[in-house]
Amino acid sequence: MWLTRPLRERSTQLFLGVLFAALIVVTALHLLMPQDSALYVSSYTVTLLGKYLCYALLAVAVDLVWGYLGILSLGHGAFFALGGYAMGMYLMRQIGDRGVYGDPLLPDFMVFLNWQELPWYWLGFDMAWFAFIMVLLAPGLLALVFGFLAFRSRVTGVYLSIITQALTFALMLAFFRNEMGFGGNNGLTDFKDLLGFDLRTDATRLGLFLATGIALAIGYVVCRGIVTSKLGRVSVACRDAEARTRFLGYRVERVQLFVFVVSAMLAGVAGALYVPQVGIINPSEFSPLFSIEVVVWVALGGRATLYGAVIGAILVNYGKTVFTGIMPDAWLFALGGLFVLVTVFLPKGIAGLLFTRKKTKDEPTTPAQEATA
Amino acid sequence: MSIKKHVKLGLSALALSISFNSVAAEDPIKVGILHSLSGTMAISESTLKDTMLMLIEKQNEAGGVLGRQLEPVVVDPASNWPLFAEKARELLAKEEVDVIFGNWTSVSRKSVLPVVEELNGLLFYPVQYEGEESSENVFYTGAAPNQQAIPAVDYLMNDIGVERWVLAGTDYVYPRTTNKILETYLKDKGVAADDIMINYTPFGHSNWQAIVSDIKTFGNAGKKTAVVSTINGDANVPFYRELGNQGIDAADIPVVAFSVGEQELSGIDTGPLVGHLAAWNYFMSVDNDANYDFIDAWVEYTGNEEAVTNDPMEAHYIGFNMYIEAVKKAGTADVDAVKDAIIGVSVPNLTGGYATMMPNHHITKPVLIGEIQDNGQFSVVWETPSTVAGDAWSDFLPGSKDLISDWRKPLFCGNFNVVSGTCGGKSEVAAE
Amino acid sequence: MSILQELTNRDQVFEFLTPEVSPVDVRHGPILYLEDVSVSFDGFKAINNLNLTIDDGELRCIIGPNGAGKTTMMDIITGKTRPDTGSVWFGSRHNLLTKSEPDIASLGIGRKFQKPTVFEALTVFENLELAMAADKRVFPTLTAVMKPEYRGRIDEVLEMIGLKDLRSAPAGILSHGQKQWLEIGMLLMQRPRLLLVDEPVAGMTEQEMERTAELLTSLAGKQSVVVVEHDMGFVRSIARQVTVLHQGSVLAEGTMDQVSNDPEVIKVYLGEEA
Amino acid sequence: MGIYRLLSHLLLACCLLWPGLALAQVEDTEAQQLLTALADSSFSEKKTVINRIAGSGDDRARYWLESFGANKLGRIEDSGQFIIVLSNRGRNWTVEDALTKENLGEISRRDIDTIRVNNALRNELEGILSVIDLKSPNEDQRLSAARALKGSVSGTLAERLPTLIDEEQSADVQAALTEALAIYQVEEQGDITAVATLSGSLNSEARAALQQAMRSDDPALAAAATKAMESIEQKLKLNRAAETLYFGLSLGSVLVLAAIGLAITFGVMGVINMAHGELIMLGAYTTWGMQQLLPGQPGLALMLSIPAGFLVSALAGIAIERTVIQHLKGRPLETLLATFGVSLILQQLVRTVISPLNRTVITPDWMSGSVMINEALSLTLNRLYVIGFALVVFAGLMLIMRKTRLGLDVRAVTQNRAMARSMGIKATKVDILTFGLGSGVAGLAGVALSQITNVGPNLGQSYIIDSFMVVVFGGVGNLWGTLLAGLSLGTINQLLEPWAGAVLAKILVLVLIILFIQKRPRGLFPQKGRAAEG
Repeated sequence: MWLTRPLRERSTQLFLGVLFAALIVVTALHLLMPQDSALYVSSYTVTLLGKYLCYALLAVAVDLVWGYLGILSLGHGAFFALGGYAMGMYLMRQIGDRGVYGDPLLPDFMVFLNWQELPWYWLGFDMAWFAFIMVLLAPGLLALVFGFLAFRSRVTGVYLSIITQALTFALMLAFFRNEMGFGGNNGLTDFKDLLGFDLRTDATRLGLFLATGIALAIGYVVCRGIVTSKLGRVSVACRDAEARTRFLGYRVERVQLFVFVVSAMLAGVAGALYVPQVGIINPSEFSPLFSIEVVVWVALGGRATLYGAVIGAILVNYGKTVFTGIMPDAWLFALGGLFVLVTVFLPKGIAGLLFTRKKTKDEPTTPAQEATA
Repeated sequence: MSIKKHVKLGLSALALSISFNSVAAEDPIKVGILHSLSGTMAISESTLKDTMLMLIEKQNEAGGVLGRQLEPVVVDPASNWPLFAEKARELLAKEEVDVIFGNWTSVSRKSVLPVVEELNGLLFYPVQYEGEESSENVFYTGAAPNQQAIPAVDYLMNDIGVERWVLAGTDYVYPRTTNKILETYLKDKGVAADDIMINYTPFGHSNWQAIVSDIKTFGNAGKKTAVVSTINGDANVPFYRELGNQGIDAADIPVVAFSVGEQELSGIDTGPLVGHLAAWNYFMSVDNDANYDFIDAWVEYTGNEEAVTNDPMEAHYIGFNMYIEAVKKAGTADVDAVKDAIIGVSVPNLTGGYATMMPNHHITKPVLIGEIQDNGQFSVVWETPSTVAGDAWSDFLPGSKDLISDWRKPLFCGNFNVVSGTCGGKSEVAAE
Repeated sequence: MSILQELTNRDQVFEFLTPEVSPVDVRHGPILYLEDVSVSFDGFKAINNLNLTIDDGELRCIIGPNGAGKTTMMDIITGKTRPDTGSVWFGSRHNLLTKSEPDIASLGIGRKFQKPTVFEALTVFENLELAMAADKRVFPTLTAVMKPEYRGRIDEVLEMIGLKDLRSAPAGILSHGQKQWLEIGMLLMQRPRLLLVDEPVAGMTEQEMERTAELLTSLAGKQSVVVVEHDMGFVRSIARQVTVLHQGSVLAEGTMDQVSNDPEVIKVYLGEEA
Repeated sequence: MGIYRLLSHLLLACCLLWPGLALAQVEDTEAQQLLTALADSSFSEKKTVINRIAGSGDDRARYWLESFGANKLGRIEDSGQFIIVLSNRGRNWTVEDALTKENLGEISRRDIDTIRVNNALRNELEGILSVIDLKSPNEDQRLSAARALKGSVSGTLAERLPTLIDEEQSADVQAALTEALAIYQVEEQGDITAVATLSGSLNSEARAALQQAMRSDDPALAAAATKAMESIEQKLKLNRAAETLYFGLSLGSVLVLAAIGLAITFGVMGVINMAHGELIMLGAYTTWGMQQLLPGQPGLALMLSIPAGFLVSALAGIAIERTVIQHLKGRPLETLLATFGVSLILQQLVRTVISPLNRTVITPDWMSGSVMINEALSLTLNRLYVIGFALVVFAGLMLIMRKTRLGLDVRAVTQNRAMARSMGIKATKVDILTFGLGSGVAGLAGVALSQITNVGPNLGQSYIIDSFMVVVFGGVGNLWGTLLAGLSLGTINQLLEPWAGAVLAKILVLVLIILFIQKRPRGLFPQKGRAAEG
């Protein structure tokens, strides 16, 4: 079975091993260590790590399409944010009449902009199962429609990148509008509880952190399963020689569509887990800048390796946390420099440095082929 | 000159209170500063960080408070809203600060709010905002709508005789709410619906041609027309440029802005704007010694002759002094003690009056209307006879007209519904 | 939304192989015929009512000076280019003009490009695996598993194209000639009824050429082969029927000798060759 | 209209007194009194004082009133000496004596009480000054004064206007005065004969007057007014349409300027230069810098910054090409990332080196304001210049591409890099020059934008996405495509805005582009040749 194949694979076993080890260690240190001990992991740190893991999952999703399909999506933030909003809407509905106005149905921002009744697209989000389905469906459908149009008319390479950017930009503008009924710039916030667990308790935080870890594990295995399957090789074929693949009888656009949709859904899940941990979702997650940044995490980690994406995401964001603390001005220089150096001098990323001999077959091929996009 | 007297009083009071303090050196009081130093908001917020650092420095020179020094803890939320929550948590949980001064945008405040409440911190929020909020842990030293928008409209209506209104704003919660309030208010005052034009634009909107020409047409209906602008930051420059070029000068259609202060003007060629209005609770040009001293101190601190002061800076000045007073009153920096002590504390503001912390955690402020001058300053043309108390819940919004906020025992509720006599929302959760 | 349909009809998924020989009806007549086909790229007529018939199992060489429209013809047959007028039939059942490249490929028309294109990031073995005749829809491909008999077939072909010991090397490192071979190998894996081979021996050594010749001739009979080639020597060595294209239409047709004696041909073509 | 009445009586008074006072030498004590009165009186009282000053016939009256209006008239707190503020920047102001005009040097702000003025008073002043101006020998001054009078004519002035009109030589001034009078008559006296004069007038005050008349209870008058209004509305419709078109074009021309540099670099080299926006920003900052170097001559500075901006951005662009892009030949997606990094760096550089705050770029007088086609339609000058500038730049580029050797090489490289190289064209050199050219043009765009929008670190970001949309929409590497795309997108946006609102309009345009790319993946004018091959 394609999903179990990766589990027999050394690299995947290694990755899962490290991941779960980390999860367990953090949990142990958080629960068992006394507050004042140096080894104690505060719930603040736990949430922080949880956030990193969300980013990591998003990065894996991006790597799946960029690394193996050659589609550089500058709009994955959109899928991430959609997943986030789906979760956010559920959390808003959970507040119920505990909002400041005590309105049983309407979220606060609707009350003071005196909306009369709940917009239709908010219906159903009071039910967890519905919300969680939407977490997958909303980004999935967007990816399906967008991808269907784009791939059918063979929009690829640079053009695709640019219109994915346009897509997320348009969505950002749209969600900024208060008429949209998603809270405009203030977004959705002040969440109370998730599935009955109070979001303010450390236990819930730990739970979310673990859930994210597991989600990352599953996401990784799914992606790995795809890329190690024959379909994965077909994707690489599409990436490197689209026309040839067609003449072999493969429907390139469908392969692209399938992988793109899967990736979008993973991004959605990442977003959904992100929101309850950071406690807010607002349109700035749609900003093209964010989406591009994600791509750089992948580039830094090493594209077409999946675990590289994870490494990149965690490294960059850790750097961000540290730098913005000690030298805020330097941060953008650092990030910008990273973009340049990685792309120019480190095309295979960190993973490329670590495991050069491994999985040569996944590496991007000669630039020439990508250029003809 | 009763104002002068007030100031003298206030200053002497301040001096007095500062002068005696026990010399026993304990560990310092940690003051968290939560302002973006990078990203889009850095423009506005970094100056507030410096203001705080200056105030703390001065306070320490004066011997700190209760014999304890103040220690600033600066973090950078980088104009990223989730990061605001994260950094707030860091300040409270890791750094264990006694108080936080910070935030500018509503969204950042909203994202910090749950954290501050959960970890029972203190937050002083220095920017004018949309109201509709009152938290046990937050002190709003900026203007609520009734301390800026409503008086400004009154001025236009009564002194300028405006009959036709354009409410133009950037599309986010502050303008939305303010305009909702103003709309209701104007209608209550008998303004016909078709004498009100409401327009929203995205952040950083730069192409104002069509909108300005609409305003022009709207203003040509034979009634005196004014624009009430809640347009945010960057969008203002092209907006005023377009006004100037399309020949709308303050004499025909005055624009009164709530988000354009000295700092914003420093980036605009003010020539064509002379005479347009802004409503604030403080202007750098206010002719008052306390203000001049503050300006001198600021210029000295920044080492920049051109450095300007603005309303949020005054808000921090007031907030900071209130905190100091409250700590003295409580005799400790313990959060709950300070929370109780600070209500009723009043300190001199920079416009020659006093600011008092009300039970709803908003403060009393004078409202000034200023006209833009060619030197990037405002000249005050009108001010409220007395200070106005901030109103957390607007009387002009259906959702909140019955709500009041009073953080004193026994009521101790941020949104008490006077009709149903219940305390809704948050505190109910707290009760659970 | 076709992907949704695939999501639904799971019953197809495990039925792995498509029939070895695609259902091409050749009971009455040729396997491929082009009729009055014309196509022009902004003004320039690349193909000018071209008529061409290939019989089942035939080995046909197509020669012609540059710009005669050889490659364009192949593009039309494989669905890459749509002609302005004319009709193209595969057998007497399939109207190729209504089909997409993948459809045409899965009908059993294999094509080798002028410039050898193989998947350089994949190993030789994987290249062949992808080419292998199979259910090539998304989900079957996702769940595909490598069975011994496929291994067998791939080895067969590896043998044939002499890349056995390079099976697990990335195709990127192959020499030009080897790539040509690999690509031909991929054609064989497809089990096509009709092979379109564009300049197979470009950049090959003498020996390689001979082996290619053998290979192609051996294929003829079981499958129909259309070879486009510049190298006259090579053409002579394999050709039974030769078609000369000139300015997008057939100039002459017949055995190599007939053609090479045709005054027209000599004028426009051999003239510059000799 | 009360204040006008009041004003009018005083005016009458002063006009009667005029000759006598003009002869009599006014004692400065009187001036002192007048100004003291002005300083100490409340806003409402100030009105009367102003008129007294105007009436005083003192030849300094105009000077005082003007500085008062400009908030420059002040008094030294302790000495009570009246002063005119010459420069009011910083904490110490340079002032001169209001009466003797002797320069008093710098005085601390603390010691100066400026005499407060407000819009109402400014209105008043305008009225008074324009009446004074009506007597000025300079025709233009009279004309502007007459125009200013529209809607602010007062009873007595109305009585004197007919004579003034007869005395007036210039037809324009006469016309303006007549209309001003008519407006007064309709507004105040409901004079039906005057309605005829106003019909067809596009002046807003005239419309206001008519609308008021339409509401009047005299049916005849109302009917006449309504009729007059209809004719006006017709004209207005046309003007509005023209205006919208103009807006569209000007927005379009901005887009073209921003995008055309990109069209070159993208088209020729297949390079996605995400730092393009920052190159625009550099151009804008160059303008600011120039104005800092040449204080007081914004116009000249602007002119000079056209070449300067081009150079700065071009050099920056070449630097980027040499240091980053050349290492990424043929990897467009990587260049996209790398150049994005560059853009971040450039932004932060500006923030740290110059300032995170926006910079003030002054619009020279000959570029501010607008040309009046008629009283309802006037084209804003700065945008008019930008449109012209955009077209000039476009024409220039066309020339370079069509007529110069560089252009030839560029087109060759665009079509087929390898072939071009084999024909002895130094592709690298062409790359450098092309990239320099493209970046330079971005710089020019920056210079233009500095006259329209913020000059700040985020300037570039706000244009980069739009620029890409334009290029992709127009078809990569095709200048005509870019021009057409830019203008049409601008126009579409402006057409949508009235009914969709600014935000929605932008969104709709983006969606439209996305869909369009589905239909025509290569844009309006697909490019032939290597660079376009998929």
